[in-house]
Formats: sequence, C-alpha cells, structure tokens
Amino acid sequence: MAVDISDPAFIETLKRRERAGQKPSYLRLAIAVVLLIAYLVPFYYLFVTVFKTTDEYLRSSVLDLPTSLAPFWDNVVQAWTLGGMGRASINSMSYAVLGAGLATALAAGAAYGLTRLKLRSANAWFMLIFAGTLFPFQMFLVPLFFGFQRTGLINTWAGMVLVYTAICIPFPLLVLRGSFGAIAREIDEAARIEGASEWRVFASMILPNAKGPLIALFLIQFTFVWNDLLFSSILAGSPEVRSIMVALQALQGTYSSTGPNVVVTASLISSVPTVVLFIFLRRYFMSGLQLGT
Amino acid sequence: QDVTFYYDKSGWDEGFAALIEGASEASGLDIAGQQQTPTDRYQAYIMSSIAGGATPAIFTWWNGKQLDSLVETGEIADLTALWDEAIEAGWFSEAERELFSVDGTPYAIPLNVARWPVLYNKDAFEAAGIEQPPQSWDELIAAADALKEAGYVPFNAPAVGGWMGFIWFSELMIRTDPDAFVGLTDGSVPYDGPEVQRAMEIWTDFYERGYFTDAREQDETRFMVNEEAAMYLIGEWTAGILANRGMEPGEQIGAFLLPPIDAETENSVIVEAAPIVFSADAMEEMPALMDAARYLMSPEAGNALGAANGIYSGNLMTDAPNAIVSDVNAIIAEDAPRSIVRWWEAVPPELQGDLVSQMNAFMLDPTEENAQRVMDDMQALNESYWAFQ
Amino acid sequence: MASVELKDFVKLYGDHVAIKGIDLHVEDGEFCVFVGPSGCGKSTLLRMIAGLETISHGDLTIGGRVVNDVPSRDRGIAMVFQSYALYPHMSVRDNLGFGMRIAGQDRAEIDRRREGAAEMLGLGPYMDRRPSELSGGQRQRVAIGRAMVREPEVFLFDEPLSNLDAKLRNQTRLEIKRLQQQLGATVIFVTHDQIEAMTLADKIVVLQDGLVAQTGAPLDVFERPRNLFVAGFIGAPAMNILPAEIGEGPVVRALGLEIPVEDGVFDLPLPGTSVTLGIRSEDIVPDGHGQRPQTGADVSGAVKFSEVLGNESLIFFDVGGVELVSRMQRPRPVRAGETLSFRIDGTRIHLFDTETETTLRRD
Amino acid sequence: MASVELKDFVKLYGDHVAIKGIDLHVEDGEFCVFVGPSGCGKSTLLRMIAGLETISHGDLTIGGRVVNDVPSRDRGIAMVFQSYALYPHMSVRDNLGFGMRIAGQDRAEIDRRREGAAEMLGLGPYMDRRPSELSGGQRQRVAIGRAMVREPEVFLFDEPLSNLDAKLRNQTRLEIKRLQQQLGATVIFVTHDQIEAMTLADKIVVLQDGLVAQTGAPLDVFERPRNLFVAGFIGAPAMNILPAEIGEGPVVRALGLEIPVEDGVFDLPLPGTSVTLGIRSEDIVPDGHGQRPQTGADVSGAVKFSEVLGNESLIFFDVGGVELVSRMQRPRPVRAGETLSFRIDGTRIHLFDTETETTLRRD
Amino acid sequence: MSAPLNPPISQAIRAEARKREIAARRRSGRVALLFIAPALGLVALFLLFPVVFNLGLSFTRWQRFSGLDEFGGLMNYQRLFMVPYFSDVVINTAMWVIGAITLPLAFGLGLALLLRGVPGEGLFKSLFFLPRVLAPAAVGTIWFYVYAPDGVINSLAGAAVGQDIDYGWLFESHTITPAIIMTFVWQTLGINMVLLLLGMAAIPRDPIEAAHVDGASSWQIFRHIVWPLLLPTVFVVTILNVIAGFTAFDLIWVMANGYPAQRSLSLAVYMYYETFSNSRWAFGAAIAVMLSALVILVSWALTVMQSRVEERIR
Ligand SMILES: Nc1ncnc2c1ncn2[C@@H]1O[C@H](COP(=O)(O)OP(=O)(O)OP(=O)(O)O)[C@@H](O)[C@H]1O
Ligand SMILES: Nc1ncnc2c1ncn2[C@@H]1O[C@H](COP(=O)(O)OP(=O)(O)OP(=O)(O)O)[C@@H](O)[C@H]1O
Ligand SMILES: [Mg+2]
Ligand SMILES: [Mg+2]
Repeated sequence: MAVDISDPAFIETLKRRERAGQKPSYLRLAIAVVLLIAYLVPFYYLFVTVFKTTDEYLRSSVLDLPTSLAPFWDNVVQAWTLGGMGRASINSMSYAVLGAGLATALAAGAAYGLTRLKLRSANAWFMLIFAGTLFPFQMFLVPLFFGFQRTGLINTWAGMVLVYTAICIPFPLLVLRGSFGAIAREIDEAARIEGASEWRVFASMILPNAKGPLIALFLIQFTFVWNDLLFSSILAGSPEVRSIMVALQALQGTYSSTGPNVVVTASLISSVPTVVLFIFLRRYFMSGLQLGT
Repeated sequence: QDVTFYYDKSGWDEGFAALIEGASEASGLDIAGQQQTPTDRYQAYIMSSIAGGATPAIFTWWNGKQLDSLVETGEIADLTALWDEAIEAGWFSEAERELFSVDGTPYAIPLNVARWPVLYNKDAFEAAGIEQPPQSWDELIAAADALKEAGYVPFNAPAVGGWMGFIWFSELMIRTDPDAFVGLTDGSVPYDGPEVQRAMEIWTDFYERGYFTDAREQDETRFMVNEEAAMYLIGEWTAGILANRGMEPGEQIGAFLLPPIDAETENSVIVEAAPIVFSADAMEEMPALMDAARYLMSPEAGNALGAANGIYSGNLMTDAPNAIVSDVNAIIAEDAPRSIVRWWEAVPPELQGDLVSQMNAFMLDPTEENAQRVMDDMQALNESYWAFQ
Repeated sequence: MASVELKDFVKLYGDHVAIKGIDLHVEDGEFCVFVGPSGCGKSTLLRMIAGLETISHGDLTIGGRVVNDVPSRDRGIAMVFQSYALYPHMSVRDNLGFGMRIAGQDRAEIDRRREGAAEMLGLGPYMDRRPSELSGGQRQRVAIGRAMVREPEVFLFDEPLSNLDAKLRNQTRLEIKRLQQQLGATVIFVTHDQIEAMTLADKIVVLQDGLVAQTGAPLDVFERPRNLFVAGFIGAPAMNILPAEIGEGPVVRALGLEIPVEDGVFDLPLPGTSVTLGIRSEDIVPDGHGQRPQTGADVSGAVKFSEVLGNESLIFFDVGGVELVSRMQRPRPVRAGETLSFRIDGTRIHLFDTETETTLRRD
Repeated sequence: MASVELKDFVKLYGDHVAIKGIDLHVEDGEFCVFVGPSGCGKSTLLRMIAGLETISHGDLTIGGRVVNDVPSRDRGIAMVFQSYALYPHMSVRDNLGFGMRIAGQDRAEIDRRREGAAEMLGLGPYMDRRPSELSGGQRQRVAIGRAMVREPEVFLFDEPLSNLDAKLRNQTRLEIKRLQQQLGATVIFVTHDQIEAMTLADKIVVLQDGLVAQTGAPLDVFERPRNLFVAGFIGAPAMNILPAEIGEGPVVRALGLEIPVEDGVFDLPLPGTSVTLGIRSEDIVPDGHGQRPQTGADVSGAVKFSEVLGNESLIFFDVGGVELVSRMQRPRPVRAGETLSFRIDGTRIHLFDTETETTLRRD
Repeated sequence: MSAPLNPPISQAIRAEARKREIAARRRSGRVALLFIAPALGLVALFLLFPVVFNLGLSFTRWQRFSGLDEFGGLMNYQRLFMVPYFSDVVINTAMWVIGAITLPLAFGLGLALLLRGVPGEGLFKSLFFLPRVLAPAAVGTIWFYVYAPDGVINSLAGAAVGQDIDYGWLFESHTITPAIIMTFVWQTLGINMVLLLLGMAAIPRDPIEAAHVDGASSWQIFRHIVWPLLLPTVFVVTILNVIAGFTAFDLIWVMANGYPAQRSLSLAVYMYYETFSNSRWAFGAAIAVMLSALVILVSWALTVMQSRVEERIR
C-alpha cells in the first residue's frame, strides 16, 4: 500500500483537510447571531428592568443598565405582596401539576383502551373524546361559567382542577394513541402469555415504554395550565383560588400605581417555573412538539 | 356561616373586614366576606346567580341604570323602612335616598358616596401665583394658563383602565348643560347633537392648548405625584391614593368644583354612589339581616370604613376621613349644587363599554376630525342600542 | 411436555375465513413446523394455539385438556415472536424474570430458573443490558430464554429467525434444534422458509390458503409432494414443471423425450393422457458432473445463463423453447450459448394429474 | 462506458478510519461486486466514488479523468440506493425524468430516453403511479430506470436487493445481470450476501475492515481464497477450519489423518510446522454419495446431527472432538449417533499460514 | 392425516363461529371501556356537554339578569352583523388569521434554513424557542412596555435616527393589531421553526442524495425535493397557526389594555368582551358558535389539503 494509516501525522493532515472541506458557514452564523440578539431584546429589557426602582425606571431610558442590583428584591417583594402572587402561585402550581398529571394519566388509560384492547368502533370513541378539542375555548366559556356558578364549583379549587384535567385530556390522548400504537403489539401478547392482567400490561409494559411522550405531554400540559388566563380568569375570580396569571393581570390592571418595574418583575416571577422546566427538560419539550403533528 | 357578603372592591379589604365584623355582631348572623375581581366578572357572577335563582344575600352593586335593572328582577329587598329610620336619625338626607332609589323606592344602602371635584396641588397654585381656586370659567382658563406658564401641565387626564374617558366628557357636559347630560343617558339626547358638539369643542380646544397630560400614561397619578400636573378631576376617594403616595390631603392637595361655563348654567356635582343591596328572599328568611343593614348604614360603619380605607360613606354623622372630604362637604353645604349620577352608572350598562372606549379613543387622538368621528360612532352605538329596546 | 391436538379449527376475521378447517396432531416432544407462503394462515393458527386469537370453531387440546376457554397464561405454552417482543424497558434479567415475578414465584426459584436458562443460552454476560444493546442473535436467545423459564409444555415459535442475517440464521437454527432435543420439548414452529422447515422439522405441515396441503416428515414431503403446490413450494430452485403425456409402456413423453417410469410407483392413467411432469434441478445431471443416473433420458440444450454458487452452479438451458434448470456439482465455468448434455433421472420424477394437480404417486 | 480506478483511497470519519488504503481497477464494462461483512466499508467506498462523501486521500479516476473534485452530477455515474431513494412525491414518469428535466434537456430527448428505459424494464403500465403504489420489485426497477436514463458511464448499486423477499431477490438478480450484459455497462455493486456476489460478479472485491482482502473472479475467490477471512466468508456452510501440521512428503496431518497434498500447489513450509487447514463441506464426501475423490484421506465419525435440505443434507459429525460438516448429495435419512465414513478430497484442500492467516497456495 | 382440500364450511359452523367471535369481542370491549370511562366522563361533562349547552344558549335571549328561558331564534346571530364596528372585528380577525398563517411560517422557515447546520444549532433553537414557554399574559405585559411611548422600540428607533420618538404603537388604531400580531409572531416563531426543522430532519436523506447524483443544485433540491416533502409539516404548522390566530386572546386582552378595546378586537376577544363585560350571555354564546364554525371549517379544509399532500408523498 502506498499509504500508511498508522502514521499519525498523515492522519492528522487528512483530518485537517476533511475539516476544511466541511467549513461551517460563518456568514450564516453571523446572521443568526444578529437575529438572535434582536430577538432577545425583550429579554434584555426584562432583565434590566427588574433591577430598577420605579423612580429610576421613569427617569432613565428603558434600555439603560440599572445602577444597582439591589432594587430587585424590593421589586420581588412588592410584586409578591401587591399581586398576592404567593397564594396565586401555589394555586397555579397545584392546578398545573394535578391537572396535567391527572389528564395525562387518564388519557394514557383511555389510549390504552383504544389501542391495545379489542374495542369495536374504537375510532368513534376516540373521536368522541377528541371532539373536545375541535372547538375553540370560547365555546366552553359561557356554559362552564354558568354551570360552575350553578353547581357551586365556581371559585373552588376542586372545580379548577377538574376543568383543567378535562381540558388537558384530548391532546395527550391523540398523542398517546399514536405512541402506544407504535409499541409492538407482541409486547402485550408476550406479557399476557406470561400471565399479566390488562392492568399489569398497561402499567408494566405500555407506560414505561411511553415514558418520553408521557413526560413531554405532562410538560406541555403543565405549561398550558400554568400559563392559562382564560379559564382561570372566568372560573376563579376570588383571591383564595385565583391563578398566577390572573394575579399578574390584576397587578397590571389595578388602579394602584405599581411601576412598570414591579409589573415586569411579576411577569418574570410568573415565568420562572415554565422556564426552569424548559431549561432542564428541553429535550422533552422539543420532542413533545413533534408528537402533536 | 349564614350569609356571604360579595364585593368586588379590591384594596378595601380592611374596611370590609371591619364592616362585616360589625354587621355580624349587630345581627347575630355569621357573615363572611367574599371578594371577587375584576368587576366585569364580578357582575357576571352576580347576574348569573340571580338568573339562576340564587340571589346572593348581600352584595355591592352600582346605582343608576345598573340598580334599575337589578331591581327589575324583583329579587331585591325594599329598604324604605330603614331609610325612613336613617333620615329620621339624621344619618342621611333625602338627596342621598334619591341616589339609591328606583322610582322613589330605596333598594340599597350606601357603601360609599363620592363627589367628583378637582383635586389640585396647592404648591403649584402658589408657584403660578393663583391665590384661590377658580370661581368661574374664565378664572379657570386664566389659572390653567398661569400654571402652564409656571411649567405645569394644568390637568392630569389619564385614560388607563379603559373607563376614564368619560370623566372630562361628562364634566364638560354638565358644565354646559346638565339636563342634556341626563338626556344622553336615557336616549333622549343624541351623542352627535349640538350639546355634545359644544362639549367636544371645548375638550378639543383644551387639548390644543396643551392643558392635558399624555393620556397614554399607565400610572394614573404619576404626573400628580411628580408634580408635573397641577389639577386632577376625579372622585374624591383619589385623595386616599395620593395620600398613600405622599401627598397629604389638605396640606398639599385641595379640592374645588369645576365652575359652570356659562353663568346661567345650573351648578351641579357628579356623585358616584356605591350601593349595598340585599336579597328580598334572604331578608324574609333572616329578619336579622335588617339589623346588619342598619349597622352598615350607621355612622359607626361609616367611620370604620373611613378609618380603614379613607372612604366616605356619605353618612352625615360620620367624620370626614380626610381633609378633601370635609372640604367638599363644606363646598356642597355652601353651594348646594345639583347631584348628578355619574355617567358610568347613569348610562345603560350595555352601552357603557362601547361608548367609553370611544371617549378614550378621542383622548388618544384629540383632533377635531376624530372628535367628529367619535361623536358619530357614539351616536351610532347609542341609536342601535335604543332601537333594540 | 404434552401433545397438541387441533380439531376442526376454523378462524373467522369478520367475514374472511382465514383458517378453513384444520385437524392436526402434534406428538409429545415433536418438532412440528408450519410452512407456507405469506398469508396462508400460519401465524393465525399459532396464535389460536397460544390463546391470542379466539378459536372461532373447533377444539384445542393440549396435554389431553381442552383449553379453548383457558387464558393464554394457563395453557402451559410459551411463545417466541418474530420480533422477539422483548420488553424494551427491562434488562435481560428482568425480561427473563417478569413472568415469574408477576406469578409471585419466590426469588430463589426465579433465580434458579433464570440462571439455568442464561447458562444454557450463554446469556450470562448480557444480563444487565437492555434489549436495544443486544445484537439480533442475542435478542433471539433472550426471547428463547424467556420462553424456557416458563417451563412450558409446548413452545411456539413464529418465524423467529426471519430478522436475522443469513449467517446468524443458519447458526441459530442449529441452536434451536439442539435445544429442543436437549429439552425434549414439544415445539410448533412457523416459518415461510422451506429450508428452515426441512432442516428443523420432525413433522412438516405445509399450509395453503387456510388448509393443510400436506403433513409429513421433511424428506417425505420433499420426495413425495402430494400436489403441485407442495412440489413447487418445497425445494430451491423450484422444481421444473412441464406438460407431459403418458406414453406406451411405463413411459412419460415430454420435451420430445421418452422418460421411463418405474413400475408400480404411480397410478398411471391411460396412455395419451396429459399429465404434469416435475423434475428437480438436481435430477437433471450434467454429463460429467456427479453420478450419471441409470434409468432416465438424455437431453441436451443450449445454456442461457448460469449462476455460480461456488460449490455448484445452476445451469439454465433451453430445450425446444422450454427453460430447464439443472444443478452442476463441482462446477466448471459455463458460457452462455454453449450446448451441454444432461441426463434426467427417471427414478426421481414427479407426476401430477393436470386437472386436480394432485400427485399420481401411489401411497 | 468507462473504467474506474481507485488509487490509495482513505476515508476518515472524524477520528475513525473507515477506508484504510484501497487500490482498485474496474474495467470498462465489468461487473464488479464489493462484498464483505457489515461495517467493512462497502457503502463508504461506493459513496466516495459517487461523490456523496469526500475522498480523504487518494485519487479517483473515471474514464481516464481524475474526478476527485468533480461534483456527483458531472462524474458520469448513476446510483441505485438500497432503499431505492425514489422521489416519493413524484410519479414514476417524473422520477425518471427529474434528472434530465433539471439538466434542461429538451422534451423529445427526455421522452425518448424515458420510454426506452420504461420499455426495457417493463414499467409502461406504472408510469403514472407514485412509488408508494408500487411493489418492492417494481420500485427496484424504477430506481434502475432512473439510473439508466442518465446514460451514465458507471452504474453504482448499494445493496439494491436486500429489501426484497427471497423469491423476488433471485429474480431481480437475474434481471440486473441481464441488463448489464445488454447495456455493456460498467457496474459497481455492493452487497453483503456472498451468493449475490458469486452469481453476479465478473470481479469480486472482498472487503475486510476498510481494506481489500481479495480481488478476483468469483470461482477464483471461491476456490483460491487468499486468506482465512475470505475462506470463511465465501461459501455456505462456512469452510471447516482445523489446525494441522505439515508432514513428511507432501502431506498434511490433521485429525490423526495424513492428507496427501498435490505437488506444486502450495508453498509448503518445513515438516512439523503448524498450519491451518480448510476443507469445504462438499469436499468431505460421504461414502456412497457422489464421486469418491481419488486422492484424499478416509475419515469416519459419529453423526451429531444432520440438516436435511431435500436435495442434499449437511452432516455434522465428530472426529476426535472436532466437529466437521459434510455435504451429502442425494441424501438418505441419517440418525444422530450413526457412524459414517467420508473421504476428504485432497486436491481441494486449503492451507493457510497459522500466523498470518494468508494462503500457502502458490499463485 | 390432513383434511381434504376445500371442505365446505357449513352455514351452521359459520354462525357458531361468528357467535364465539362476537362474545370474545364483547368481553374485551367491556374492559376497554373501563379504561376509557374516566377520561370520557370528564371530557363529556366539562367539554362536550358545554358545547351542546352553548349551542342551545345561543338561541336564547339571555342577557344580564334574564332571558335564559326565552327563545330568541337567530336573533343573536343577526345581531352580530349589526354591531357598528363589526367591520373592525372582521378586519382584525382577518389580520390575525392571515398574519398568524404567513408570518410565523415564513420567518420560521427562513430561520430553520438559516440555522440548519450552523454551529451551536441546538442553542439557537432553544433560545428562539424560549418565548414559547412563557405565558402570553406575561409576554403581553412585557411587550406592552416594549411598545410603550417611552419603550424599547421607540428608544432603539430614536437612537437610530437620532431624535426622540414617542410613538404609541398600542395607542394608534392602525398599528395596534399589527403590533400585537408581531408579538404573537415573536412568541410562535420558535415553535414554527422547530417543527419545520423536525420536519426537515424527518425527510429521508436518500432522495436528496439521489437528486445530488441526478445533478440538482442546492436550490433545485430544496425546490423539488425538500419543499414538497416538507409540505405536510407546513400544513400541520399552518393548522396550528390558524387555530392560534383565530383564538388568540391573552395577548390582545393584556396588550390592548390601554387602547379603546373594540378597535383591536378579534372575534375571539369580542366574544369575551360581549359576554363578560357587557353581560350578553346568549350573544356571546352565538359569537362562540360562529367562531367555532370558522375555526372548524378552515382547519378542516387545511386538514383535507394536508392529507392530500401526505397521500402524495407517502
Ligand atoms: N387481525 C386480522 N384481521 C383480519 N384478517 C387477518 C387478521 N390477521 C390475519 N388476517 C388474514 O388472515 C390470513 C392469514 O394471516 P396470517 O397472518 O396467519 O398469515 P401468515 O401465514 O402468518 O403469513 P406471513 O408469512 O405473512 O406471516 C391472511 O389473509 C390475513 O390477511
Ligand atoms: N457518517 C459516518 N460517520 C462516522 N462513521 C461512519 C459514517 N458512515 C459510516 N461510518 C463507519 O464507517 C464504517 C464503514 O461503514 P459502511 O457504511 O461503509 O459499512 P458497510 O460495509 O456499508 O456496512 P453495511 O453492510 O452494514 O451497510 C463503519 O464502521 C461505520 O460505523
Ligand atoms: Mg405470520
Ligand atoms: Mg452499507
């Protein structure tokens, strides 16, 4: 052979040549960076603003850097107390965790029934449940408001959990129907031959194998519930049960004159859980997206 | 717990807590407060409760047309006897009773009664060399010009919250023609007629002269607190807010009523009254509720609310919670102006939002053309509403 | 171990009759292979035995007990799937142990059986891996191991080798056979590959369109196909099939030749009757390659092309417009167009009734 | 048509050297098959020729022109992918025409070539179907058609048959061979299936781990494997490989036998040297089945088990603890444990240096 | 040994077989329903029943305190067309739908193409995606100040041209809706991009390589191979965008705060406004029905188109 691949210098030369061959486009990178910076300007605004006092905010340009980091805590405290965000965030957290969790669990059960068991006209059953999402939310507002008022569920914690659970069921069902369908049938059959009951197959075979989608769906629905303003503003108006987004909106809309710095700080606070989840579980969020399509 | 007292006034929690405690004590009933915001959904809640046959036992409401339609449901207790007692005791006068009556029968008791004066910055007046609050329109213009000269914007006029547009509109209407103002609210006077034209001309003119602050400002009292603006036409409860932000009523802030434009125009004042109403059924079931109502009308209740939140209940026997209220009390005692129900309550509720947003729109673009467009649109909305009745 | 008996099996999918009435007896300890083209009902039959499909009609007896209404888990069977159906989220260890664990067996017993299977199949080093971390052949063995630990009376295999590559397939085939002999197990094995069927089976069941076309020992089926379908299906390359005619004396006329027929082997119809003649490629022996058949007929033809397989070549040649294929042992390079002489082995021909397509061979 | 010349090919993927220095000459009009186990670099090599991978080192000459830096489209090549890589959203017609259309060829020419290919491949009836509406074999033909209309100098095929079922694979194999002969095209064909390689190739290139293990005509590679790897890879079942020792006279000692070796075939080392002996199963002839080899050694052993293939059986038997496999022609049933006698064909044995694993055969 | 070929399967056997099959199916169907029941129950109670109820409501005269029991016929539907600023609502809704369809998609596609293979692609993707996980209410709040007269946009623009700008983006009738739509775009661009990238990644490499060999340039490959194969994804994204555009609520509700609401109303917000601010329950219900009809119609049409293109490239 005319080449000696055991010669590290030779390999090094080749490596360099290969790398040069697939040069990354620095022009594209530059454009991307510029766009990203423009895209992130609102975040810049957010981060400088939470460190300003109201007075500082009003007297300086919105883009100026804050003079000190100290006002941050004060802003947080103001937002927290004025907006009643403590209570509200506990409420929202419980709605989001329970609503998203229950919905995903129930949807998983339903998806199991639809895909893994022999059910006549399974498609019709699916459509019946899925029909719930065909309609824009506006379609539910009046009846839910009136119905909740009638049944005393309005302004109750349980009512909120129930309604969020219900709303969050159809989408996971759609997704899980696909995910479960993609799990080989033989796996259930093997388990069944080995003596597993239906529940066992569901819990020990199907759920563990759909862990990715389940987590992704939980995250997506958690984010939805946490971020929801529409339902919570209608069904939970009292301070004891209101959601973080309602609290945020109340803070922004009150007659009292909380400065933009406080309102923006409140926005930041209200975004912390979803952003933290996103940062740590990005993979699931992104893959979850694909599930829906 | 026997009874729930619903209200939407956020920020008055302390006062309500005191009222509810007093009412519980007076009646021997276990009364619980339930705040619900924002206002539109609060109203929605009450309305659908009533439509569903479950009228809340006690709740705050609005007077004027809002009260009319509430009473029309037949679910609201007639409080004639109580009022008779109260007037007897000298707590209230007939004028107040009128504010809470529908066709002469009182159906509500006052939570608060607020008059709408102009609050002004005493230092600014001093700086502009104005010795006393203007007594006539010309003096008002002169004062405004002097304030401008001194570097102030004469009037703070924000448009936040979606409702403030009606303030100057209604004020200019009553200062030119109080009867026409009342006519607007019952459909007898059009929104594009000469009466409105005139008010809008003055309003536009004021904007042209630079009398108003930027309507886009979101912090409604910012220009007052910063001492950039000198006067603020608003309900007297704003004195409490200003006090919270460091402007002491009486010391830095004074109050006067805007003078009529023409000498012959009847002197009047806009009065905002927040009623508390009772379910007729609940009243029948629990006669003790009447004791709660009596307490809520009493000077003690008024003082409690005043002490807690600086709110004036309108009870003549209570102490004015701040200097502004006592100033206004004095002015009214002296001038005896005609009390006019605030536009917000006077106008049919279905028109409120649509019309006020037109007025807001004018404030954001205070030109002559826009004034015309706004009048045309208001009238179109007005017409279509009345046509539907 | 147990015998399996199918009586009058019918399977309905909606209106489609997938199994049309099958009777079958699988002996205790027998290795029985279902073979047939795709869609003939092999899997369906196996799944009915496994209890994964209801038995629309008929009775299934395993070890003397009618088990139609017994759920899978209590039928004493274990199944190995084509896709292995390993539990992807469990380690090999847990895959092997799952069934016993949910049956509530005690740990010691679980471990004992699991170790036994692992040792027999050489799975020791992989016990903590996930299925996705195993090669095809290793997965295969885990699947078998999972079946073994159940200590079933009957093993069911549904095309367990078809996902393996050629080399591994050959190797695993041997392993399965050895294992069965070692365990003395009753096995029912589904495949569509006739080589697999031939090499593994004690008994081959050739299925055709929901019915049994032939049952028998492998060589039996290969050498005495009951009908044209079996003749064409078993053996590669497929048997040469040509129209022929019965001649005078025990003789068949085809390709202008007279091929003598052994006496007493066939129920020959009257001379002049059209019949179908089948000759396997290895029974057309090129001159000079392999033993020259004693009885038979000589034929020569022009080579169309040849396929070199190394140890042998397939020679495709033309005789009067009919293409025949012959198998050349110890091959030499052959060019297209070359004319070669062959001898057809008259003792190994197959004759079928042209109408009914069934064999004319005497049983 | 054109010849293809690879000089000193090296391919680096990051730090991994996938091709480790390959020289190769493919003649004009030759059918060259790359064969080797999975991961040996077959696809990589083909894709380097196609211009889908950069050539890390070395020169590629097609038709006398160095094309290292010429983009795929100008190399005069066409490629058929394993997955066919048809454009799923285009009809067969558009699939065939796409390349010409974007090259701006005029309609008449496009139609002419397209019709030509369609006719040759029998695609006429499917021209308006989409790939998803075609069977595997039909898709295969469209892929070939798409390559044909480019009128390339060289055709490249990457395992084009591996997605087809056994029957179709055999059939398509024949078609591709016929087509190549008809067009006289230069073809480079990748497969991991040695049967495919043997039957198709004019020249086989056996790859092993990024290097060429052997190049040659199919029979050549089969009969004269250059090293143990090729010996084991080509031929099924794999060659029997045993340790042996050179004896006195031209003789190899193994299994306690003395196998005479033909003179002048091997470069025999000194007597007593350990060598590796390879014997194909067909060269261990059971007594009474097939021609008895003249030179050779007799051996007998106990049958461990046999695989019945119909026309032949594989007999696995034991000689002193070593398992050997023999091929029995015209088989008879053989029971395990039975002792059989065989004769090893001394003229067809293979000897390898135990150390270097390369053949001892003289070239 | 074996059954005769083609034995007749008698009607009796068929009937019995069918009976056994049906019984088996029933058994497993009951178990399946057990698994489905909780989800179905909740959905029926909180989603399906309200839909029916809402439809019924839309034909009553219910508003404010009364009218729940009065049949109003099509009154509420007719009323919609008599709203004086109905044309504003229609125009705004149209702007929303068209803007939501085209802008996030166009920008998302551009970004997707730009970012593909750029170093640090993952980080870029995550950052562009980040706004999506924020609540619209929070986003609206922040952007309210971004658009404010002394806000970020004006500051930047002012710095660029060298003079003070205090344009009220959210206080002018002709900029408010586009401004809010741009915020929507800001928030949804990332998800559009990520979905398109996922779609592109799902396109098999083979046809692209085949096109290379066939002689196509990069643009031709995009135009003739990538884009057609990406179309199903594009349709999915479009459906999501259309629904989002039709039903966008939080952003408008929060951001149009300072502005006379009606001029920025889309149908979705108008429904809310009429219902809860004006207490016209039945009218609100009717608007919801109309909105639902529009959403379902448009997304159905898109779904049909989507399945057509998907069919073509399957
Ligand atoms: N669940 C089902 N519903 C309807 N028909 C079915 C079902 N399963 C199988 N069939 C039909 O029954 C017949 C037999 O199918 P089966 O799966 O048993 O074939 P097979 O012999 O296993 O074929 P392969 O070799 O392809 O696996 C086929 O015609 C098939 O279409
Ligand atoms: N894009 C790549 N990046 C890194 N390594 C690669 C890449 N493509 C192939 N390889 C490595 O290069 C070696 C040769 O791969 P190649 O695909 O050529 O094998 P092959 O012979 O075609 O195998 P198969 O028969 O499985 O297709 C393998 O070790 C493989 O892992
Ligand atoms: Mg099958
Ligand atoms: Mg490859």
